[in-house]
Amino acid sequence: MAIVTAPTKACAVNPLKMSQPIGGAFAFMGLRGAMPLLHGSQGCTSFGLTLFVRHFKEAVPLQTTAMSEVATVLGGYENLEQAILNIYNRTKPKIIGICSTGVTETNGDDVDAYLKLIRSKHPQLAKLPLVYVSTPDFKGAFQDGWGKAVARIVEVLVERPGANGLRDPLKVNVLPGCHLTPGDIDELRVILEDFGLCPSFLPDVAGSLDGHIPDEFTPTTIGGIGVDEIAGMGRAGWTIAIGAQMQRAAEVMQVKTGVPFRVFERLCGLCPNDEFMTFLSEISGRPIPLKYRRQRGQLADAMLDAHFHIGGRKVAIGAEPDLLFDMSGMLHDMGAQVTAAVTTTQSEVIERIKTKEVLIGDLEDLEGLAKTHHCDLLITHSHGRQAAARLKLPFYRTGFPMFDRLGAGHQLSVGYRGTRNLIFEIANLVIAHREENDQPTPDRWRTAAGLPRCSGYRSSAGAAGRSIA
Amino acid sequence: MAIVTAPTKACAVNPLKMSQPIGGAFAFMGLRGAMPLLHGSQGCTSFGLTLFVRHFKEAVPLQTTAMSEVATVLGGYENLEQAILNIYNRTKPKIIGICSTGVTETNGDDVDAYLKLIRSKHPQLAKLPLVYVSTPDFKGAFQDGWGKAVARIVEVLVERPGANGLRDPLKVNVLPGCHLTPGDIDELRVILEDFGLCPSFLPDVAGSLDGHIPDEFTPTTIGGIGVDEIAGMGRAGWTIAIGAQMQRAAEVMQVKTGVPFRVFERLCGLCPNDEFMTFLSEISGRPIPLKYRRQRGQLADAMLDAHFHIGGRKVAIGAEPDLLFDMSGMLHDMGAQVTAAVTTTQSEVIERIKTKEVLIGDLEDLEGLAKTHHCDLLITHSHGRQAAARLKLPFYRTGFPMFDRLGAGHQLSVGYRGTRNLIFEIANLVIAHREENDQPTPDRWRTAAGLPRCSGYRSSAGAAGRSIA
Amino acid sequence: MRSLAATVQNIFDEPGCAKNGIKSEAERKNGCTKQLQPGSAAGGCAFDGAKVALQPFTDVAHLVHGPIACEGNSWDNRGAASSGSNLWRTSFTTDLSETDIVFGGEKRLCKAIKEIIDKCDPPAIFVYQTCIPAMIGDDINAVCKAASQRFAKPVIPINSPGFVGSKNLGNKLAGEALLDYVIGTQEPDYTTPYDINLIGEYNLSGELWQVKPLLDELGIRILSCISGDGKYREVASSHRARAAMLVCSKSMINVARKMEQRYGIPFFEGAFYGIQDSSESLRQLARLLVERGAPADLLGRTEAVIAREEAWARAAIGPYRPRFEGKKALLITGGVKSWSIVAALQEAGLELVGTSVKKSTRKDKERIKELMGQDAHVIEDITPREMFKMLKDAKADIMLSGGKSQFVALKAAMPWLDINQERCHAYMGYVGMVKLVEEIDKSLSSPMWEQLRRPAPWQALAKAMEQMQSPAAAIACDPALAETARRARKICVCNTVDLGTIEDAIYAHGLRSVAAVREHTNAAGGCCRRRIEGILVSDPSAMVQAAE
Amino acid sequence: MRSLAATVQNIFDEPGCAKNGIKSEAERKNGCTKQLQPGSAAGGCAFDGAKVALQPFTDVAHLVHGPIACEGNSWDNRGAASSGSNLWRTSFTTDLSETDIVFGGEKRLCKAIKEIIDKCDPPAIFVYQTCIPAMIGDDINAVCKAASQRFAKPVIPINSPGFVGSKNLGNKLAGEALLDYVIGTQEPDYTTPYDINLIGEYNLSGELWQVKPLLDELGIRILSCISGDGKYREVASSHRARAAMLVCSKSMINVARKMEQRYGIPFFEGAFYGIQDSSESLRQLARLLVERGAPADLLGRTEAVIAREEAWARAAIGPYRPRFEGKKALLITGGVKSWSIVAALQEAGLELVGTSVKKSTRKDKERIKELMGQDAHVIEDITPREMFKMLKDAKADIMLSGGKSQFVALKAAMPWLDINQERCHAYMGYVGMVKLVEEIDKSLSSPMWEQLRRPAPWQALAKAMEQMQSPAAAIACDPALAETARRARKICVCNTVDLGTIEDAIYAHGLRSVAAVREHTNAAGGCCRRRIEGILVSDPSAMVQAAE
Repeated sequence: MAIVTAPTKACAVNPLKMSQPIGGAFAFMGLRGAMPLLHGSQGCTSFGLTLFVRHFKEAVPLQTTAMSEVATVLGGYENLEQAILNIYNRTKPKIIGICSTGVTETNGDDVDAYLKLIRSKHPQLAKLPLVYVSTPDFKGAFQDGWGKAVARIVEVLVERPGANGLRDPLKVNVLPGCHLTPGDIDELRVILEDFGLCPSFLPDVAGSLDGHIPDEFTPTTIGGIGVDEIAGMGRAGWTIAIGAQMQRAAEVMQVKTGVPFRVFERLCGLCPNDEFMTFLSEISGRPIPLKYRRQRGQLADAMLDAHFHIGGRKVAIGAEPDLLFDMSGMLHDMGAQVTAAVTTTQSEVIERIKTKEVLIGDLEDLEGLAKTHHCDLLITHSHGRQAAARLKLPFYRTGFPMFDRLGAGHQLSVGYRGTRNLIFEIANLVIAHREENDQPTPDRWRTAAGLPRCSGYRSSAGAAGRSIA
Repeated sequence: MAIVTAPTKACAVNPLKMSQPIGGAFAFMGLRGAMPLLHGSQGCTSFGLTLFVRHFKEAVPLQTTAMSEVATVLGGYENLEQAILNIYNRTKPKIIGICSTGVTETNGDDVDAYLKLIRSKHPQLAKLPLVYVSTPDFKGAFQDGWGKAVARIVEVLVERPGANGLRDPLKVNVLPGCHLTPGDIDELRVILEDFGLCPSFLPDVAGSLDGHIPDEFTPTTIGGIGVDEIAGMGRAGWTIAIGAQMQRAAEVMQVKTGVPFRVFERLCGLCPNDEFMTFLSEISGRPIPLKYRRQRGQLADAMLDAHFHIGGRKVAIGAEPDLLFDMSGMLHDMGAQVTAAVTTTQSEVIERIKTKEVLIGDLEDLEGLAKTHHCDLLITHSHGRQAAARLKLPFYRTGFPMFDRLGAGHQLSVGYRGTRNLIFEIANLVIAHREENDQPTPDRWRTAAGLPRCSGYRSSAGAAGRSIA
Repeated sequence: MRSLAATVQNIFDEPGCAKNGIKSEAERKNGCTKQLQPGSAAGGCAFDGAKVALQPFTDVAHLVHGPIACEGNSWDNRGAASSGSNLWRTSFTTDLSETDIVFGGEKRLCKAIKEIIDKCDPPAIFVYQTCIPAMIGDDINAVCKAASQRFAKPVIPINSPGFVGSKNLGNKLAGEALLDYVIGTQEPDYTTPYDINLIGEYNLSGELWQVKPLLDELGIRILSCISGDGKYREVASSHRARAAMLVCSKSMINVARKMEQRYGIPFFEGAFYGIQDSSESLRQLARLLVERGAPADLLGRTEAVIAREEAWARAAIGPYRPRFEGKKALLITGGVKSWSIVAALQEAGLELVGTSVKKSTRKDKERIKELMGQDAHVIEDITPREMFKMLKDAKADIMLSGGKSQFVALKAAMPWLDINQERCHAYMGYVGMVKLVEEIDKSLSSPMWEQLRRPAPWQALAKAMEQMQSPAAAIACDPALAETARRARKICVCNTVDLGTIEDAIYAHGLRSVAAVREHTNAAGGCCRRRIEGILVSDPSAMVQAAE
Repeated sequence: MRSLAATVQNIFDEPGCAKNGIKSEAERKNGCTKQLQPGSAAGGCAFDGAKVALQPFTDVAHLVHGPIACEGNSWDNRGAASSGSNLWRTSFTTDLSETDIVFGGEKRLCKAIKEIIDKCDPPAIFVYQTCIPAMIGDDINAVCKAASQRFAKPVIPINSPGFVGSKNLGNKLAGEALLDYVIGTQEPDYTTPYDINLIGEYNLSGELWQVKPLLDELGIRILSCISGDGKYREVASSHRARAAMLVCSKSMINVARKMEQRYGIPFFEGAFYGIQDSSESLRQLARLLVERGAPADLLGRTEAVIAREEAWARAAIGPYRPRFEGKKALLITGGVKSWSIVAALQEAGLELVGTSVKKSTRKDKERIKELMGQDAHVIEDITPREMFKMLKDAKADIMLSGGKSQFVALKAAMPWLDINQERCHAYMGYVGMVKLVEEIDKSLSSPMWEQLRRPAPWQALAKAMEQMQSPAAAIACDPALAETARRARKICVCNTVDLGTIEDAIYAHGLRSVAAVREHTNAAGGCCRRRIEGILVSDPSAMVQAAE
């Protein structure tokens, strides 16, 4: 069981964390015809927007109530009203998702009350869903914002089934955590469909942010799950939540509609996918398709090929709790040691991470730990590139943001196939790094085996092992 | 139109080419319960075996007639007979595929006659298919051996349909070139099935060499296309040949069974896949599934994102003709210039490669051309690693063998999705290389812009461009 | 020390600003920042602007006092280059928590400053104020003052919380902080008659280094670049320069003007984009320096360098002229670039179908008219939707703009080049302009565009095909049902003839051609022509005959 | 010059070979290579053996005279390491074409040699003969002789075409070529009383460098290593060594024995695998050198180094003993390793459940019995199938072998370590043995194995599930058919009750438990228990009640 350590520094250096409001806004990006709106100063939106654009390499819809200093003093009602009307008139959205920020939370804006007032003043908005979620910057992190937003969407948009509203056992709700990429969601969609199930993904960023070429210019999201489909989610046979962050949304769904749920905390690795397949087979009443039987064999084979390279590695990982839990679990399963683990926010999965200590911290902490513990593989988002360069470690990018490589949206980690590819990628990274940096030379051995003069060269088996490795 | 240049050197340095017999043997590895047998000295088999094992990281069945010096003088009949009986008794194969080698070809062994004699002497072999293909080492290359073997398999094993033997328009034969990986074949299988078609892959190395964990130890191939399925290929509605190397096998199929065929010379890139999808839609009578419409958009988007990095690159590629044609075509389509192209053997596609000159040569030639033409990306099989290191170029591995990285069998290049991933991979390789080697510094600019002393620094726009790039 | 409001007002009053010059006093008081429109605003905040302007100082620790959003969502996103320290790339933030909001964040800020000094000991720390601490009343001026004294190290407050205004205002507030706390606080080791300042140049992608060799060659020393590849000591002693060039007039005009006022450093507005532009800037620099006492031969030497560089650049661009013939470019940028790049593109033979003037001064606009003629297509403002349509309709062959409109152009399958901050190529000076032309050529000549513009296969396929229905795949692969399903397949959709019917006709009548099949069945032989051909050649006896 | 046949015969007669010692003269004449079995043979040919033995000479150009198969299919596949030249990694082959076969390949060979000299000018070229040129009568001895003279450079024929025999024979033929053409042809710059040769050591993964520091410390100089990290000049002057160690007795015993005969260099067979082994080899080297005149203090110094190294290694291995308790290892290798590694593994606390003796001498086998007891599980030969079964049945916890059996072990989901040529870790000397133990521990303790051995989910799922039939996915997703299909779904397969029936029962009777549903319908509630639960909780009113 891992010990969870909180930060003691006053100054975060090279943050790992991203803010809650943009996590919330991200969730709305998985809805069709949506316009996410940050209630705050325009910088809050501008930074978030740039981050999403650099990650997905897509135009991303995100608006702001553009709170000025004066507006902040007076309260944000007018700005919110104006923003909603403006968006309604200009972009004809199917839904507006509103996230608060530090500014408006500090100010104490009562957005729920504002919305009531706005609706009463503007009857033309009667049919426009307005979903508000409270996401102050000074609390939680990206995945918290996402989780909260999805729970709110369920609360507001899913319809309570009628008195004897029957459910369709083949219809399945999937609530993916924000650590799943569009590629992951597409992979899951195919898997569920191969079991004859009809999945509804909430949110469905695969539909909106998978990279595609629209015929027309549209200022809102294109693709994603529609408001109607969300409304009907109460008729599903099951809800599958992926990542502990989605547990609450799944519970809200169950309380509201009675749809039972199951949380899959991991979908990367052999056993997690065995459980997933078993579950799908049970709820669909179908045998596991041949395709996945072959993929399972391929994954097992990949693990065997890769364990020579990944096994025994000392890994440093920095990621949000659910991603950290999943990645570190998979690497542990492969025989690697997760020696440095840093995350962004509290979560009940953290203490179950297979490592000694998990720090809620920043990339400076990760870099320091990786150095102290002689890690030989670094895994985090793109901001880790500076640390990787300084430490001269092979660097695997995962999580959000990934702005310095292409294809972030298509990176796969779920399913047998996704795990297989991930394992190959990490192993090949390690192999390439070894080739470039660890070729045996007469001198390396000399240092390793040590000449008598060089005292302390063999203080422990571990140390000798390291220098030879 | 590319000029094709033949080698003038007496000494091949760092060969690109692999031999014909193992290309032939490889084809047999895509048949279920097969034992490929090289008729030659045991070294011929041992080298080939090691090559396959290192590439696929799998146990690979491959046997030898173990011709000794004495046997060579006497003729190979006895060794062949003994080998077949031995294999028959020990491994119970469903088929033995025999490829000649330089030794037995130089010797003039009449294997067809030998096989008749062996069959007549050993009635127990009556039902065991024995397919022989002539593949001397001193002619052609790997892909020639594969192509010939598949043509022979069709000739020998496919049954001529009965007088009014009707065909099933949904049944489609696919004859993949040896440049397709098991991953490619699985991808094609899913695509065809999504059109409601029932594909038979000959050979099907995806079934045998995709990496899987058998429950029992089996000395022959496990998986692959069965002899029965091959026999029934004459009932298909269409034959799809992939790569010009498969044209002959497709023709043999048509002459023997009347199944019409279409050759797809490329399956990597946007337009080649548009054509492929159109064809599948036409022969299946089904619209193109939504999945592929989304994948096409994703590919187009990937091309847009990646063209900043791949466009304008001067690329050096060494590969067998069909792979070279496909890869260079895709890169040309992305705006790259294929500035150095080396291949292994003659093929009618070579002169249609979008480059000035194609050399039938070796990796020394490729290295030299890459240097002279200031190429900034090197693409060839794993043996190119030394050249890449010397030239300090980003190096993309493709083709056979790929022994220094994992997952060779799962590398994808076909289909919209395969092309998309390939493009991301190459672009990311280029980006990573630039980050590590081409960061701007005050001195780099100084050299580029040049001080008056440094004469000739701007001999041409091209040269100035290069040093800045 | 002035209040933030006073500073902002002061900036709005900027007499050096060309736009301001033509306003009434009342208008000036109103400020020049466009009122933000909730729900349709874009662009960064004042904090963003301040950070952008100062972060290129490479050896300074930049500490953001605020919740995680301000720094966590935005760090490491700019491509300025450094020839020395990389400290500027390290991100520092107080990451305020709810407790800090309740009890005030000054203590945490104090501690953060100490931590940074203990770890990095930088020559200075810039502390950026953000909205929330400003709202709760954290006095960063006081904290910085106390810290400066306690640690005997410059700790500079950058008082530019996001909600006070736009990015542009933030640039200027950053300049005010430099003027108030930094410039003139140190002395250079030595001075020369050739010392200059560059103001508002950020060395993005290291582009400054495309020009610096020419200055080096002329003996002109950059005493301080504010702020690209800048060092704290350099800016602190920048008041000893003999002349200055204001590279980006929008961002730091207040710095240039006030340095002229306070220290008598003459400046001019210039740019190094384009050939003429670069030459003009070199010329002006030389002139100003000579006026301030530098030996007069500098003028002649400068002209010689200009002549050489222009000749080289024109020769390098020459070969592209025929390649660019008839090609139309759309330029969406602003300020100086709106005309300086126009000139360069025209020199290379491109036709300009439009240029935006959203951020341009009146003088800029005049230059444009001079270059493009009176009926120049001058774009005041353009929505993404209009831009998309313009490109889709192929009104232009290539668009040059900033990253913000990147995906609008790309999604229209149109060549596009980044000419703003985020680009990875450097386009400054003569070398840079040649590079720009090369990049345009590379993009225009890519065979990719034509492919991307082709219709998707489903658009190309006959409509009939689209509407066809097919039996479930599962049935098709089930051998038990296969034969029935096989014969039941509709071969010709238009007239719904099934395979069985056609096969029967072929065998009954010994048909050999599509036309014959058409006669004997109900098949139209249009969309299904290929499939009927397939059935015909699939008759093995016929095939064998044909082969003989 | 002897004929190839004579050379082969001569090798079969090798008196230094332990196996040969116990054979009758007739048996010896027959040769010691096992007759190859067509259709069940494995392993390389004589050419392969010759190349393996000589290629680690790093500064030599290795030219293969033959068709593409011999070199094209095999180059760059060995991990020998070089401290200097990388020429050995460059592949040269005449790539014979059909024309060459018809007209003879000697001319091409000649030209190839010239090309290599022009390009690389190596200190020597080794020319390898292969089957086809041997068949068509290319006389490489003559070509090499002529080339040597013409280019004044050693061009050495390695006459070992594949079909003359096994890889092992090829090793020895390579040795003969060294003896005939290389050794003794040059003189060293200087000699010392501490000069030794290592024969049959290939420096795979650079493992020699795990031992060399100890020799350096003792002042022992490797005059020539044949052939790991070797240089042509070193082997050419290796006849001046004072003593030699034959590292791999199987491959080059002829070289050691003939060098003793011709130049009086005493040798011993030894190995650096395992602690005892390494110590014994160091001791022997010292002893031989002192016998040949080196100062006697070498013996004492050697013992001191041995004592220090052994103590360190034992201490390093110690912590693994408890971790290895009860763990069983299966060792499939041969020769010296079959017992030297046994000793090391036992030292680390592993139980040996078997070791192969396929390539071991009688002496080797005796050592094994000494170590493992009289009833040691000694494996003469083992088929892959048996090996797989042995591992599947968990008779061993880990297998150590060469790469050839890698996939047999891995596919049985059993830990496996490569201890032959292809491995990427170096296991020589004391340091190497500790590394080996570490690697074994890493492999044994990996949580991966347990996961891989778990049954696949479909094996775990009830059989009933497997046999269920389900409607086509297409129908399931079609809204028009959905409700019918939905209600028609079989919820309980065993008794074929559909969803509609169950739902009706629930609503009609207000059922709340699986048991109740079982009573009112035909559902068994076994395999379908979870699904019935799903239907029950899906009643929203019930759920809301429960939540209140």
